[in-house]
Amino acid sequence: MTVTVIADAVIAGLLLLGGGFALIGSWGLAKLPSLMSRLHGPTKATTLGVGSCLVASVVYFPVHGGVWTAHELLITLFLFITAPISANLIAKAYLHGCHTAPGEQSMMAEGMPDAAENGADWATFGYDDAEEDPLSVPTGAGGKDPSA
Amino acid sequence: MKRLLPHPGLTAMLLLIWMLMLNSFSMGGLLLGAFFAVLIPVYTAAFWPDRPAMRWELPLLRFVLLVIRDIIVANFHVARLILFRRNRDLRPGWLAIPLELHSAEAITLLAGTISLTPGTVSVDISTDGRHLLVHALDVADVNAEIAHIKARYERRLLEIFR
Amino acid sequence: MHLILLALLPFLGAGWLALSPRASRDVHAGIAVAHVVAALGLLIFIAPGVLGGAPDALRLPWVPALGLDLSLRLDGLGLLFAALILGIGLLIVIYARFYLSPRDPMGKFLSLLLLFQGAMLGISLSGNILLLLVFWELTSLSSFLLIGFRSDTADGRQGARMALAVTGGGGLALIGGLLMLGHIAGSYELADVLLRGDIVRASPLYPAALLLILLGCFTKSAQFPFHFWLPHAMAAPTPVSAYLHSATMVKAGVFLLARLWPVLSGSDWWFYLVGTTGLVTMVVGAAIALFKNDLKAILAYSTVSQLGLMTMLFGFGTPAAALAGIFHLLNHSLFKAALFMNAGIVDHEAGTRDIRLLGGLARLMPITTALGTIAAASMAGLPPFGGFLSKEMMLEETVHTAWLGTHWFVPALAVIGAALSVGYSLRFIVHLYFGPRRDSYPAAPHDPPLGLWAPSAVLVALTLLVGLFPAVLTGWLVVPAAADITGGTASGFHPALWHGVTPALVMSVTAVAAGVVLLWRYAPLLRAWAALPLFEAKPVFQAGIERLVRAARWLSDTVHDGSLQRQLALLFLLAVAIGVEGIWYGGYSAGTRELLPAPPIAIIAWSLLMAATAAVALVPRQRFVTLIYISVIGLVVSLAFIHLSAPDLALTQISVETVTILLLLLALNLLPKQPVQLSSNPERVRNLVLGVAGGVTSGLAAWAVMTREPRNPISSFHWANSYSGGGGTNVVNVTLVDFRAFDTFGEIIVLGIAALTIFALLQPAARGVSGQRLRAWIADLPRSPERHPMMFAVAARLLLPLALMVGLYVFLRGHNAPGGGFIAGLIVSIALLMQYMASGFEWADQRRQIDEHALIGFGVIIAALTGVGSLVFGAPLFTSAFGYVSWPIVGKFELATAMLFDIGVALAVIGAVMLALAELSHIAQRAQKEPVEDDGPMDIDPAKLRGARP
Amino acid sequence: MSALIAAPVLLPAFAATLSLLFRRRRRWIGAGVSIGATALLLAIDLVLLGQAATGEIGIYALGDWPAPFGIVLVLDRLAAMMLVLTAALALAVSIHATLTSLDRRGWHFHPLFQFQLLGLNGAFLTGDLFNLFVFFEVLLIASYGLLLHGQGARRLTAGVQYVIVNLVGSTLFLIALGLLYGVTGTLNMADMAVRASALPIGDQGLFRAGGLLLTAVFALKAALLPLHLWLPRAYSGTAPAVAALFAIMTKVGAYAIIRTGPLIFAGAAGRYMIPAALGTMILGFAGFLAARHLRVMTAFGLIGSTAILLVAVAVFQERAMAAALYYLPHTTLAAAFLFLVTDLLIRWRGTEGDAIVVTPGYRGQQVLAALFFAGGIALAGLPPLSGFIGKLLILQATLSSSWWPAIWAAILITSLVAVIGFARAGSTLFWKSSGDAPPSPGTSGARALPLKEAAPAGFLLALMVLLTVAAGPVTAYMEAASHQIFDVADYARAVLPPASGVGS
Amino acid sequence: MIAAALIIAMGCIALAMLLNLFRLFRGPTPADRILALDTLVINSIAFIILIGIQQTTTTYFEAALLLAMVGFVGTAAYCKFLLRGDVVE
Amino acid sequence: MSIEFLVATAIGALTAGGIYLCLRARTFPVVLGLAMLSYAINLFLFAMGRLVVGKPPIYAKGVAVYTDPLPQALVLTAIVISFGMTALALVLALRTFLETGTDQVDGTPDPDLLDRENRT
Ligand code: NA
Ligand code: NA
Repeated sequence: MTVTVIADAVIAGLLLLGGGFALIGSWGLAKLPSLMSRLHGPTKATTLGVGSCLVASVVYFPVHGGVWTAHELLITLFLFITAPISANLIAKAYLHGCHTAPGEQSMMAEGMPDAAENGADWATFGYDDAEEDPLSVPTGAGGKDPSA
Repeated sequence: MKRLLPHPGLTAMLLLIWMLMLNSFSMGGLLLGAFFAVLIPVYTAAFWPDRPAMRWELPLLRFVLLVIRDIIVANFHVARLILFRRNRDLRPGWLAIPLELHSAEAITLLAGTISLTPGTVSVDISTDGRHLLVHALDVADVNAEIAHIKARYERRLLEIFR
Repeated sequence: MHLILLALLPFLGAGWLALSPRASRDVHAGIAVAHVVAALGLLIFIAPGVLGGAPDALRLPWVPALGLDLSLRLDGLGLLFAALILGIGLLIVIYARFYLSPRDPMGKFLSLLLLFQGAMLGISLSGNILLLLVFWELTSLSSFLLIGFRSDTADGRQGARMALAVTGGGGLALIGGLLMLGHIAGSYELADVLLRGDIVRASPLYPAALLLILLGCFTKSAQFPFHFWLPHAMAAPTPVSAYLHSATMVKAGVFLLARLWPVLSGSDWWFYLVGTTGLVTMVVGAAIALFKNDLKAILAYSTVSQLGLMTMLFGFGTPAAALAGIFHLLNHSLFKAALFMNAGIVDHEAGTRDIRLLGGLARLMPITTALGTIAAASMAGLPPFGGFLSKEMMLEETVHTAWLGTHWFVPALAVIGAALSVGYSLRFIVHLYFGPRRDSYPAAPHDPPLGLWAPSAVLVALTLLVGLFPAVLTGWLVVPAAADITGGTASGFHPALWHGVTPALVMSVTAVAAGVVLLWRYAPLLRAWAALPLFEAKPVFQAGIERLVRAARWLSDTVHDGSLQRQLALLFLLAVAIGVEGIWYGGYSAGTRELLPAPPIAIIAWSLLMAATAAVALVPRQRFVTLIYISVIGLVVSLAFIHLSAPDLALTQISVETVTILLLLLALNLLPKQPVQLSSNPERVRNLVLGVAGGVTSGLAAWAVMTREPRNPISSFHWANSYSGGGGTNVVNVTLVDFRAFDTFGEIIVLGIAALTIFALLQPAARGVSGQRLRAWIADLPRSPERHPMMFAVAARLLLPLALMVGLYVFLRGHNAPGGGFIAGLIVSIALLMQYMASGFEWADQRRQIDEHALIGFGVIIAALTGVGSLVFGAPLFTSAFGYVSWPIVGKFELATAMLFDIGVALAVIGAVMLALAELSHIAQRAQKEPVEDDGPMDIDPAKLRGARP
Repeated sequence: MSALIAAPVLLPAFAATLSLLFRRRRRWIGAGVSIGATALLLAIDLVLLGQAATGEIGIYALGDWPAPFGIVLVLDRLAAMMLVLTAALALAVSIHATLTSLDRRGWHFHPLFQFQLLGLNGAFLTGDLFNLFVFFEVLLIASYGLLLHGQGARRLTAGVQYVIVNLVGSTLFLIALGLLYGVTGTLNMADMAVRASALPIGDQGLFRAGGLLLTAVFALKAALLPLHLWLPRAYSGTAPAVAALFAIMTKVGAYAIIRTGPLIFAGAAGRYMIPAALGTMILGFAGFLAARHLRVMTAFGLIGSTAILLVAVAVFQERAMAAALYYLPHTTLAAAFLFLVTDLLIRWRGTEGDAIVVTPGYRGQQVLAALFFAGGIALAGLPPLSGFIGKLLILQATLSSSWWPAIWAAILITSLVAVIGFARAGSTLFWKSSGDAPPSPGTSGARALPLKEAAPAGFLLALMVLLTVAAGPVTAYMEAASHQIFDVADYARAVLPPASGVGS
Repeated sequence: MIAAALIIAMGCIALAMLLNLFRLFRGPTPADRILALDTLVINSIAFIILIGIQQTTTTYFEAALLLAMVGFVGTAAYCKFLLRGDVVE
Repeated sequence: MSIEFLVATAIGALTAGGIYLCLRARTFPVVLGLAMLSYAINLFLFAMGRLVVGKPPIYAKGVAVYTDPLPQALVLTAIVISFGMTALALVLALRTFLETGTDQVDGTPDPDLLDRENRT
C-alpha cells in the first residue's frame, strides 16, 4: 500500500513538474524578447518537461498497468540527441536571416564576438577571406559554392 | 571481425534499444535483436567513416550523470529567469569557446551538452573548427562562463575522446 | 440465295477494283462490266417469277434485338428500280471507260461507282426498313466520294460536302422516321409494315414519322427547298452525274415514297405535304432550268423539276397517279441519262458546257445532235417519245385533284410547269445544236468515238420505242411495279399517243405553245429573270455552315476556356448541391448517439487547427510560412487520431506528414516564394463562398453520421476474426494485410507508380527548356555558405542506425500493435533522407546501397507472390496463413504470410519515397552538368582542418 | 470459381514489375513482356467471357474471406465484356506504341501501361466499393504517367489540370464512400444494395447524397457535363496513342455508373443524368465541329459519343441499358481508332502535325484517307460500322423515356454535325491541295505510311466490323448482360453467402 | 492524486500549446515560427505520454517516439531551407 | 461542447480552406489545398466509424467496446494514396513551371517570372 502511495505521489509530482516545466518553457518562448533568448525556453520543455512525464510514465506502468515499459527512455534518448541539433539549426537559420536581411542587425546589438584568430568566421557566415560575399546570391541552382 | 562488427559499441546500444522496445525478455527476441544489431551497423558503416576512438566505460557514464544533474539544476535556474526576471534585466551574451577537442563527434557532444543544459545554446562553429559559438540567456561574466564550460565539460570529453 | 448474290455482286466488284489499283484501264472496265452484267443477268433470271406475282424474298437474322434482319425482297417495284440501276449502270460504266482521261484513276472511280451501285441496289432490294436505312446512308457516303472525285477543285469538294450535308441530314431524319414507323407498326419488316397502314395512320406519332421520312425523301430527291445541293453535285465527272441524277441517287427518295405509299399515303398530311412540295418543286425547278447556261445545270434543275413532278404524283395518293409517277420515273431515267451523257460529250468535244458559247453543233456533231434532240424532246413531253406519255398521264391526274377545295390550282400550275419544261428543253435543243455555227469553240467539236455515244444511243432508242409501244414495252414492268406501290392490282395502264381530245391534251398543247413562246421571247424574259431578287443557294448554304462553325467555336471556346478554377468551382458547387439535394429528397432525421464531452486540451488543439487552417488559407503568399502552418495541422490531426483511438493512423499521419513537408520544401526551392496575387477580389469572394459552403456541407455530413448509431457494420466480423482468423491483434493491420490485402496491394502500386512517374517527369528536366531555366535560375533566397553543418551531420549518422532499428521493430510488431510495413517503410525512408539532408545528395547516394526501381518492383512482386502463393496450398489468392512455431532456446513465435506481404509493402514504400525524393532533390544539380564532388559528410570537419585526419 | 478471375489483375502486375526490373537491359524486353502479357490477357479474358456468357455470376473471395467482409471479385457478363474490350484495345495500343517508338520517348512506358491495365481490370472486377476506389486510383495515377509520357510544355500544362481535377474527384469519391459506409455499415456492393433497401427514412437522405456524389465522381470520369471540361485539353495534349487507350477511361466512369446505378442507387441519378448527357452531346459535337486540330476533334468526338452512351444508361431501364452496352465497345473502339489514325497522320505528315490545314502534296495518301474516312463513319455512327446499329438501338430503346423527343433530336442532330465536321476536316486534309502549287520541299516532309504501322489501327477497325457483322450474338449477349445488371436479387444471391448475417 | 495531477499537467500542456500558437503566429522571423513548431511537437510528445498514462496503455508510445524523430527532421528541413534554399544538396 | 462538434467543425474548416486554396490561380497553393482537403477527408472517413476515446482497435478477448477498425484501415489506405498523389501533383507543378515558366494553373504567362527574368 505505502509503496503504491509513495509511487503515486512520485508520479503525481513528476507529472506536475513535467507539466510545469513544459509550460514555463513555452512561456519563455512567448515572453522572451529575441529569438536567441527564446531559444532557451523550449529546452526546458524538452528536457525536464517531457523528461519528467516520461519518468512518471516509467514509474506509473509497473505500478498501475502491471507492465514494465522502457519506451520512454528511448523517447528521451531521441529527444536528447535531436533537441540540441534543432536548436543549433534554428539559431543558424536565424543568424543567417539577420545577416542577410539588411536593417535587421539584431545579433550585432547582442554583441556577437568574432570567430577569433586566422580570419576565420562562423560557419553560417563563411570565411572572411573567401572570395564570396555572403550577402550576394550565388549563381545557379546548386552551383558550387566557394566555401564548399 | 571488423567487418562483421564495425561498431561494437553501436551494436550493444542497438541491442539495448531493441530490448527496451520489446519491453519483455525472451530468448527469441534477444536473438532477433542481436541479429539486427549486427546487421544494421554493417549496413550503415559506410555512413560513419573515420570514427574517433572513444572510451565507452566509466568516464562516459560519469559524464552522462553529471550532465543530467546539471540539466536539472539549470532548469530551475532558468525557470526562475523566465518567470521572475524582466526581459530588460536579462543579460544575454555570446560566448566564443576556444576548442581543444578535435573530432566532430566530440565537439558535437560538447555542443549538445551545452544546449541541453538550459540557459546556453550552441549556435555555431568557426570555419577553422577551433571555436564554438554559444549563446547564453543570462551571463554576468563571459570569460568566467567560458572557463566554466571548458572545465566542466570539455575537460571530461577530452578524457573520453583520446 | 440469288438475292444475296445479286446484292453482293456490285460490292464484290468494288472490292476487287479497290484491291487491284495497278491494273490497266481496260481491265478495270472489264471487271466492272463483268460484275454489272452478271448482276443484270441474275436479275433477268429472277424477273419472270417476280413479275408473275411471286416476290422473291429471303430473310437472314442479323440483329434481332433491333428488328434489323438481312431481309431481301424483290417485288415489281424493286425489280423496276433494280433494272434501271443495273441497266443504266452498265451503260455508264462503258461510257465512263471512254470518258475518263488516262490520268484519272479508273480503278478507284469504278470501284466507287460500283459501291454506290451496290448501295442503290440494296435500297431496292431491302425487305427491312432498317436495312434500307443502312443502304440509304451508304448511298450518301458513296455519292459523297463520287461527287468529290474531282477533289482538286473547290467546286468538287464543296459540292460533295453540300450533298453529304443535305442528303446525310435527311438520312438522319429518315432514321428517326423509319424507327418511329417500325415502332408504330410493331415490325421493321417491310412486308409487315406495308400491311399496317391503318394502324400507322391512326397513330399519334404518324405526323412526326411522316415528316421525318419525308425529310429524308425530299432531301434525297432534291425537293424544294432542299433542291439546291443537286446542281452543285454537277461538279462530279459527267458519268457520275448521268448516273446519280437520272436513274439512281435522286430517285431513291421518290422510290421510298413509292415504297411506303401503302402505309403513309391516304391522309391529308400526305397529300398536302407531298403533293404540294412536288408541285412547287416542279415549277420552281423548271423555271430555274430555263435560265441556266451550264448544260449540266440546265439538266440538274430539270431533274429537280421532274422529280417534283413524280413526287407530286405520289402525293396525290391515288393509284392512277402512282402509276403515272412510276411510269414517269422510268421515262425520266431513260432520257435524262442520255442527256447527261450528251452534255458530257459536248463538254468533252467542244471544251465547254456554257450554252452561250455553243450552238450550231448540228453540222459538226450530227450523231450527238440527233441523240440529244430526241432525248430533249422526250423531256419536253413531245410525242412520240416516252416523256410525252407520262406527262399526259400526269396532266390527266391533275385535273382530278382538288387543292384546298380549288380545282384549278393544281392543273394550272401543272401547265405552267409543263410549259417551262418545254421551254428549257427546246432551248437545250435550239441553243445548243441549232442556230448559227460559231467561229470559235474552245475546242474543235466533232462526234465522239462509238464507245462514248453508243450508251446514250441505246437509251434514246428506248425512249423512242417506249413512246411508240408503251404498253408492250413497259407494261410488264410498270404494271406490277404500280401494283406493288398501291398494294393491289394496278388497273388502267393504257398509255397511248392518242386518247382523243382530252383535257390533258388541251393542257399539253397549251404547254407546248407556251413553251415555244417562252423560247421566242427568251431575251426579255432573261432580263426580267435577272431583275428578280433571287439568291444563290450555295453561298447561303456555305455561309450557314460557316455560321454554324463559328457558333460552335464560340460555344466551345467559351465553355472550354481551359480554366481549372472554373472546373473545380463547378465540381465543388455540384458536390454541395448534391448534399442539399440528397437531404431534400431523401429524408433526414437527427441522430441519437450519445456525444463525447470535449476536454480543454481537445478544445485547445482544435483552436490550433482552426487557426492554422485559417492562416494557411489567408496568407498564401508567404509560402514558406504556410508550410509551417500545414505542419501544425498535420500535428493536430495526428493528436486527434491518438486521442480517438487510432494509433496506426497517427503513426502514418506523422510520418507521411514529414515526407510531404520535405517534398514541398524541395519543390518550393525552385518555385516562386512570394508570388504576386493573381485572383481578383470577386474571385476571392467566390472562392470563399464556395469554400464555406463546402465546409458547412462536409461538416454537417460528418456531424450527421457521427451523431447516429452505427448500423451493424461489417467490421464486427473483422474484430471477431482478427486474432482467430488473421493471427494478429492489431485489427487495423490485419485488415490491411489480410481482410483487405487487395486494397493494400493496390495502394502500394499507386505509390510505386507515383514514384515512377515522378522519376519519369524529372529525368528529362535537366535538358531542354527546363534545363536552361534551371541553369539560369537565380536562387531567390540569400544562402549561407555552409551546406552541411557539422552537428547535424554527426547527429544524423548516429540517428540512422537507431531509426533503422525502430523501423524494424515497428514493422515486426505491426501485426499485433500499431505499426506495420507502411509505417516502417516510411521510418526507414526518413532515416535515410536525413543522411541526404545532413551530408548531401552525392555523399549519401553513394552509400545507400539500394536501387529504388528494383525495390519498388520487388516490393510489388513480393506482395503479389505472397498473394499467389496461397494457390500452391489450394487456398484462394491472398489467403493468409499463420502459425506459432516453437524453437528451442528461441521460444515460441508467430510466423504469418501476412508479414511477407507486409515486407513487400515496406520495400515498395521505401523504394517509392526514396525514388521520388532523391530524384526531386538533385534535379537542379543535374542541370549543371558537372557532378558535385563528394566533399565529405560535413563542410567543417575540425579534425580534418587540424590535420588530425587525412 | 477458379483463380482465373484474378488473373486480369495479377498478370499486369507481374508484367509491369518485370518490365520495370528489365528496364536496364535491352528495351525490347520490356516491350516484349508488355505486348506478350497483353495478348495473354486478351486470351484469358476471352475464356472469362466464355464463362460469364453462361449466365453464372463468378465469385472469387480473395483471402478466403466471405463477402461482405472480405473483398470479392465478381465476374458477370458486364465485367467480362469490359475486360475483353480493354484487353483488345490495349493490345492494339501497345503494339502501336512499340511500332511507333512512343515507348522510347520517355521512361517507364510499359510498366505504366501494364499498371494502367491492372487498374482498369481491377475496377471492372471488384465487388467492393472501396476496392473500386483503390483501383480507380491505380488506373488514374498510371494514366497520369502515361498522359505525361514524352512531356513537353503542352502536355505538362494539360497534365496539371488533369491531375488536379482528378485528385479533387478522388477526394469526393472518399467522401461519398465514407457517407455510404457511415450510413449502411458496409462496403460490399451487393451487401450495400441489400442494406439500402432496408434503410430507415431518416437515413435515406444521407444515403442518397452519398450515392449521388459517387455517381457525380463517376460522371467526372465519364466526362459528363458539367464535369467534362478536363477532357479536351488532357486528351488532345497527350500522345495520341495514349489518348487511344484513354478512350476506355471515360468508359470506366460509365461502367461504374452502370454497375452501381441499378444495383445500389436504383437509378436515382437518372433524372439529372439525361439532361446532362444531352448537353454533353451538344457541347461535344459543337467542339468537334469547332476543332482546329484532329486530336481536339477526336477528343470532343469521344465526349459526344460517350454522352450518347450515357443518355441510354441514364434511362436506367433494361432495354436502353442493353443498347448502351452495345454502343459502349463501339464508341471506345471508334475513338481509339481515330486517335491511332491521327497519330499515324502526325507521324507521316510532317510539320503540320494534326492541324486541320492543307498539306502540300498530301493528296495521294490513300490509305490514311481511307482510314480517316472509316474513322469518320465510325464516330458519326454511320453504316456500315457498328455505330449505326448502336445508335439505332439507343434511339429505339429510349422511346420509353419521357425525354425521347429531346434524346432523338440531340442524337440525330449531333450526328449531322459530326458528318459535317468530318467532311470538312477530311476534305481539307486529304482533298485540298494548297493552291495547286507544286509541293515545296521542306515545308511538309510528308511521307507515305508503311502499312505495318497501320496494322493496330486496322485491328481496331476489324473489331468494329466484327461488332457489326456479329451484331446479333453481341446484342443478345448485351441484353443478357443488361438483364443481369438489373437483377439485383440474383447478384446479391451470388455474391453474399446465404448464411452470412446480411443487413441489419 | 494521479488523476488530478494528470489534469493539471494536461492543462499546463494545453496552455503551453496556446503559447506556442501565439509565437507561431506572432513570428516575427521564420526561425521563430520554426521554433514554435518544434516546441509544439515537444509538447505534443508530452501530451501523448499523458494520454498513455491516463488510459493506462502503452499503445501510443510509438507515436511519441516517431514524433520525436520526425519532428526533428521537419525542423531540420525548415532550417535547411532558410539557410540554403535546397533541403538536400 | 462535444468532441463530435470539434471534429465536425474541424472537417468543415479544413474542407473550406482546402476548397479555397484549390480555387487559386497558382499550382502551389492548389497542391496545398489538396493536402488540406486530404486531411479533411481522412478525418471525415475516420469519423464515419464514429468516435470512441481510449479504445484502440487492438483485439483482446472479451472486449466488446472497440473503435470501428475498418474506417481506420480505409483512412490508412487513403493517406498513402493521397500522399502519392500529392507528391506527383507537386512534382508535376514544379516540372511544368520549369518547362513553361509559369506556375499558373491555366498555363498563362507568369508575371513573376517575367519580372525576375527582366531583372537579370
Ligand atoms: Na538547449
Ligand atoms: Na499497421
